[in-house]
Amino acid sequence: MNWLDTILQGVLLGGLYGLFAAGLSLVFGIMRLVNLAHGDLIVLAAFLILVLVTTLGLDPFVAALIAMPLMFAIGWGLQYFLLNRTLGKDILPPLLVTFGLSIVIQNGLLEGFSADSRRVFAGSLESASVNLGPVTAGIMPLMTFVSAVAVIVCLNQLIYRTSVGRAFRATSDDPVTAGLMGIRPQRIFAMATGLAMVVVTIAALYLGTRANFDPTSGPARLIYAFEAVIIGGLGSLWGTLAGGIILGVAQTLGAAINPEWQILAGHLAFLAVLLFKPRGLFPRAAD
Amino acid sequence: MALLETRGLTASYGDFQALFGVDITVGAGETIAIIGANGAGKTTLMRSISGVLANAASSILYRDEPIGALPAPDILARGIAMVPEGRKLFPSLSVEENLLIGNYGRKVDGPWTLESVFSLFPVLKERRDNPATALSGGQQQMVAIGRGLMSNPAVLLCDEISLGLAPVVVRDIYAAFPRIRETGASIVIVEQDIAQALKVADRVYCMMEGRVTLFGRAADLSRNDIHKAYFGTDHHELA
Amino acid sequence: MTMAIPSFTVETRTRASTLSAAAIIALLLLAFAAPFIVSRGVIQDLFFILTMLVLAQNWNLLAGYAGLISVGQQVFVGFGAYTMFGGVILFGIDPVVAILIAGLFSVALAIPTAFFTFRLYGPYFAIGTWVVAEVVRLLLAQWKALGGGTGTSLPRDATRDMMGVGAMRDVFGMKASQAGDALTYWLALILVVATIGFIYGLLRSKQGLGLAAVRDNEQAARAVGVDARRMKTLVYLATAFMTGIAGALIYVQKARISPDAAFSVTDWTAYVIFIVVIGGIGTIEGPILGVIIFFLLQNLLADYGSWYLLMLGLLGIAIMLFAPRGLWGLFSERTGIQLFPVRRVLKGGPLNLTHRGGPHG
Amino acid sequence: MAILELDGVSKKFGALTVAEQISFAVCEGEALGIIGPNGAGKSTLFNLITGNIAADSGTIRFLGSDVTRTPPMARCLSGMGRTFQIPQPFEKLTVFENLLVAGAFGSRRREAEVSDRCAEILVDTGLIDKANVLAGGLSLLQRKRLELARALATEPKLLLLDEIAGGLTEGECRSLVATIRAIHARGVAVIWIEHVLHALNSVVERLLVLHFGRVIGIGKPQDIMASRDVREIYLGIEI
Amino acid sequence: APAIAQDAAIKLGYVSPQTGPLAAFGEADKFVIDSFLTTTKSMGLNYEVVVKDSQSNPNRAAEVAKELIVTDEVNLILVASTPETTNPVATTCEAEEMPCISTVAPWQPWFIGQQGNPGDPTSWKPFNYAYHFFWGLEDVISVFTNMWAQIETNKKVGGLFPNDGDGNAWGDKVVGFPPVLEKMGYGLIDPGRYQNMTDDFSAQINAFKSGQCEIITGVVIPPDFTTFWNQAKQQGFAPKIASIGKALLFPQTVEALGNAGHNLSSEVWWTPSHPFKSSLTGESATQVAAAFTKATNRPWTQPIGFAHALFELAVDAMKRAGDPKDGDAVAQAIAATKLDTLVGPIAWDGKGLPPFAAKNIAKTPLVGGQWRLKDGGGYDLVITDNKTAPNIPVGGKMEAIA
Ligand SMILES: Nc1ncnc2c1ncn2[C@@H]1O[C@H](COP(=O)(O)OP(=O)(O)OP(=O)(O)O)[C@@H](O)[C@H]1O
Ligand SMILES: Nc1ncnc2c1ncn2[C@@H]1O[C@H](COP(=O)(O)OP(=O)(O)OP(=O)(O)O)[C@@H](O)[C@H]1O
Ligand SMILES: [Mg+2]
Ligand SMILES: [Mg+2]
Repeated sequence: MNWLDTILQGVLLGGLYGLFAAGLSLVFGIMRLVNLAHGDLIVLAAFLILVLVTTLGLDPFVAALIAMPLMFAIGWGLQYFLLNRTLGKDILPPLLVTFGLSIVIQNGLLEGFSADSRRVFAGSLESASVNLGPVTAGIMPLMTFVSAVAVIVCLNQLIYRTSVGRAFRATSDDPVTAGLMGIRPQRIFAMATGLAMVVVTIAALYLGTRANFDPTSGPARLIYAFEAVIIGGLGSLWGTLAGGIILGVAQTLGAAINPEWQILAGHLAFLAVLLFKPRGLFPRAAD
Repeated sequence: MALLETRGLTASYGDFQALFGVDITVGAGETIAIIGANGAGKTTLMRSISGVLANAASSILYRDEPIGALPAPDILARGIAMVPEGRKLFPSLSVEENLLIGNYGRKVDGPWTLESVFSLFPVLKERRDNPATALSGGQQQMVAIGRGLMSNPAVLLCDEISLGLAPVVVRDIYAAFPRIRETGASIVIVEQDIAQALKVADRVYCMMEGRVTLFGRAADLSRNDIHKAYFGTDHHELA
Repeated sequence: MTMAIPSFTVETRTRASTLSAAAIIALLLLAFAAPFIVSRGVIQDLFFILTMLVLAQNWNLLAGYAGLISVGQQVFVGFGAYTMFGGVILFGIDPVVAILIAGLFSVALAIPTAFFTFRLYGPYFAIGTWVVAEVVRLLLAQWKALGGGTGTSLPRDATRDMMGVGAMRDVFGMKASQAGDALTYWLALILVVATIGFIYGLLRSKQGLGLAAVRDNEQAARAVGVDARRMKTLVYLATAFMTGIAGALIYVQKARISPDAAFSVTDWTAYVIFIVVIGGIGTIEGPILGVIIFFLLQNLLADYGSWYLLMLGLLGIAIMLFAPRGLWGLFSERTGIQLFPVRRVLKGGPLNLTHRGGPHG
Repeated sequence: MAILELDGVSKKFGALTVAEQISFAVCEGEALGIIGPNGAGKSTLFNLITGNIAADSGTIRFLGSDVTRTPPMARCLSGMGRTFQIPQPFEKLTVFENLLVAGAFGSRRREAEVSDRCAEILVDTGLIDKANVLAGGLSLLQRKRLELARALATEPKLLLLDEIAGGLTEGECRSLVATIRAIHARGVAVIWIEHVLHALNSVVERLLVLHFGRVIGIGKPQDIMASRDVREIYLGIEI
Repeated sequence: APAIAQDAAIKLGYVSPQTGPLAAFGEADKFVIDSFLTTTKSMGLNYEVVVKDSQSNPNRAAEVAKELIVTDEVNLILVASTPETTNPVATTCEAEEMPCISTVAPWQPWFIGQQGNPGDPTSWKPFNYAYHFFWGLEDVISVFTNMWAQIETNKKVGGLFPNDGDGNAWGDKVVGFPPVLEKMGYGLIDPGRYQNMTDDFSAQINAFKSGQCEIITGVVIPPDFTTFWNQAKQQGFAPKIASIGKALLFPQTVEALGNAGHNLSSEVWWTPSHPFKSSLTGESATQVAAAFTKATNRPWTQPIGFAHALFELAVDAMKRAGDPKDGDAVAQAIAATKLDTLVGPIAWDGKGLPPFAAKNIAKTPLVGGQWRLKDGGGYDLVITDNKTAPNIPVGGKMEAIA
């Protein structure tokens, strides 16, 4: 058994989970919104990319670039007109509304696209790999990982270095007082969800080129995304990536022992982290 | 001429009516104190003016424009800033960031910049990178005032800035007010400490149970008048 | 301090509740006689309604009264069902007995689960319970004797020779499958009555008051002497017991199990949450109304495939946005009618105390 | 005999020391006042006594037994009743039910046995006409009264009051003082944190002054008020 | 002569996954049922079909089966496609004494999967009302090994078996691939059961690489196969042969692999070139497939033939049963079936089956095929081995994956 390879593959898988989770983490961190439709939104974005690729004959990466503003708009509208009404102390309304949304998206896509498995083709990139001494890594998984890191660097720059980022954090602390500073919380939240949807589009690009997807393949990975967010701690994006990597490595290590343990090992790693750090690895000081 | 004016302002929380027809006026460059016991409706008045609570459009006029129905960010954009009761600093932001966010919705040139706020409250400069919640209560209040000033408002509303602060700290904070006045801004101070209020204010409004029960120039009001308006009893009844 | 105070009285009953008590008893008698009156199809529909109602009441107790929003209640449905299958297939226990054992095993599972999940709050608790359910599902999927991931079926003879079926065949002259249906239906009915009785009794007791206090403000509750942790644990274990029993009962009737089906988060938790929210969270009446609406919707729209689910999703969203207290909440607010009042109203004394608090929760 | 003894109790929040080597004792039936500037650690001291916050070091004895590590619930059951500075009502229960919870659990009795007493407390604290109103609908003032009423319902031997007189009208303040005196007269020990000194001084037998988490004075109110330290730190040097 | 009363319609219940992840299996249902109803009408037969969707959900499948029996009071239930749908329905029918014909699931997961304790053969019992026709693992094993024999390899095989109904049966140490492969001299590397919807197959790939496998086999759901196949290429694992069940049944899923689908091989249960005719309409396989493509504008799929055959069997059994309302008579009629259908001759005579399954299973022929890229894009399924059913013509020889 090649331990080095197992761990490398686990880390790369963690990049994928981190990417799935980054948007969720952003939304969860700023609005305490548990978005059960996150997985379905990734699938929605994947279909959007697919449509752009097949109708306009675009390269998937170009298609994703075009899909980003569209998804931003969808996210913005969703938050502004729907999800903002559910925010509050109670976690049930967002839970229920996003679950409803998840069902609506899934079945809407089913009506529109049928249950067929789809794929976005990335050409020869798909099977390309680089040799890193004792191990080989696929180019696509590497790109996924690098994209996850890049996304998190960018989001962190935005949140901690810009005035919009300050507004995000302030609104997250106290929307009413943020209003007194001239911040429109409804729009800040909408913008945050819009941004999350841009990240979702990137995640969708890698989901769609990596494996088949169909309208119902969203929820399967939702739980990993949540686990990554929670392991990392509320509001910490690097923590989310770390959470993804912990899950990924736990899964590949578990699978190396016996594939029966693959997914179980990821969940057990999650439970173990929470047992010792109930607020995740890098919790925010306040709240 | 009145810069800011409320006309028959009413406000309710659900079924509970907190204000019953409040009229106040604030002139340019004037400092107004609003006093009254707990629950008199002072905070409600501030929240109505600053747009946190929605009201009838015409019940609040600013430069003759009806602004009663506008949301908070629009009010700030017009130049009315608020220092809320209980300070309400943002715990995720550092001291400096708390100040910087004060002009998020209104970036106009004026006397107040990060530097001039730091010169008003020098202790904040030393702690600029600390999380705002790591400061003492008095220092937090300074951040809250500084944050209100950052948008260079024409009217600054201050709700209970001495609440729960030790008298020494209160004195330090009030020491800053003359310099704020010098810049020409109007100030509305909500205060329970009557003596303090009378010291800084040009005019005083006294509120009880959602109504203005007394108003006039600070210098003209007798302590007994105020007492009666404030507590509903004569001063001499006090032991 | 010692001035004479006109005597006070405390009341919880309302006129509607007195009337409803009578109506409920009549309804129950009718329900018990149902297998002799209506067709098997109706009995099976009623069985579905009753078992979903048990799940809904339990989730409501957990979320609406104890503030514990779990998305992992399927763990007890699945575990209860698997315990029952294990008992019947591997140990030859009678299914009816195995159902009770399933409840006990669910409680046994709930103890370590509570130890873990009670360290978490709010959304963390919700996700934590979900992950625990997944872990149990994956572990049971490795249990080859019960079919692993494939699942397994209950032997035909087991349900056919179930306790009581023989007697019912002899006494009422029913066919075996009909007798089986009637038996599971009666068990479900008893379970519903026991569940609602237990919850209502709890809410009217001192413990129920403490529970409401914990839900509203845990810190303050502790400060007035309420053992918040014990209270929540009690509720959690009780719901595990009843949910486990319901799970076992459902699968006696289904006779086929697989990990994916028995631990389905959609079937056993998401739909249950829908039922509670549509009906009205934090009331006993809400889940009852919710389950009826859910059933009707499912029957009216089930043949429209994905449109049905789409509609259900939209309905859930609409209710949450426009009637967050659910349909019963809307109704109760308008009319003031409560069938299961728990509010302690102070009457008498120096003033005429007429103001009422409305429903709990 | 001492009902409550603190010996060398310390607590830090990160770098911030909020209680440093605090030692004092309260005798059975005594009334002790605590004063100190905002942020001095008064409420934290209450939280340490009631167990809402665990002490870093030191011991707390209540009624002769060491309670340093017992949870708040157990301390309440052994006879500590408290109010919160920021009222924490059970919002979806009625005022009467708020008291019932406290009465039934705090004094370990059945609901029926305590309901009369709860009603009496409501009469005493002036909340009787709100008995069947949801506590979430109360005003701040009423919430503070509810805090007091709820604490009383637990039948405490030691009552801890945190700033319950702020902002009362003179008349209300007098009736509050009378209520507390009556409780005290029945032999209940009281510790009262208050900024309203004249109210405090008309009840307590001793005053304790807290500053930056340290006890800087404890003794008869007149002596404390006269001490130079207290005047400088708490009231400002100008006096 | 049909002794069926013209006035009372015969009610058939039909359950299949029409929505959800397995919906590809149910795609042809509407077409098949529509043409069945037109045909029977024109023949003067009075049939009614109540269609239920299992939504790919076993809970739902059991529920709708009950509904069909109890509420719709159907006379016979037909069920198709994967153990997740067939097993709950068959179990329900058996318990309710409702005759049931089931198909499109290898018979082992169907039969053994419905036994209380699948691990204990002595406890297995035959059914009285549930009947199944399809091929079994022994068929797919011989089809696969026959295909493999056409190409020079080191006989090292990597197995991908998930922890689900099919995977557990295929990978079973007694009835599945392992014992047979061992007997035939193949070395099987089976890393263990994995969960469906796995995101990473590096453990398996590492195992196959270090075991120098040149052949890959298994029964995989489509998304998982894509993940596996991509990862294998990225990690430099290139087997000569990949014969995979389930994942490669439908042209859409192969197309989803892009060019990487070329020369992947799979079991083939039905194609338009199968030399069989419908006992109902007399149409050949080619004609039925063409009619489907014409009606729906979609390429033909394998379940068409089997869905059609289900209805052929139903009509045949009802004809012989006398009273369609008599469940026992219908069940007996099914057991006595001898019919040449669109998927080949069917009879529950125990041919080619172990004694325990003889009563309830009828086998249909199975061959093997490879997907070949067409010049203009898209794929053709070419039959490359017919040793198991020589009457089905081959279209070419096996080719190694480039
Ligand atoms: N949970 C906590 N975590 C961190 N710091 C805390 C916490 N609770 C209180 N503090 C800090 O400890 C200090 C003492 O607070 P405390 O509430 O005890 O003061 P206080 O004397 O009651 O003041 P006030 O008169 O305003 O009520 C303050 O600086 C406060 O910010
Ligand atoms: N969010 C609210 N919901 C319901 N009632 C409220 C709310 N906020 C304030 N009130 C009530 O409105 C009335 C006026 O309150 P307000 O806060 O304006 O008084 P205030 O004069 O600022 O008092 P304080 O000195 O305590 O700050 C009070 O009776 C109060 O209880
Ligand atoms: Mg106020
Ligand atoms: Mg305090």
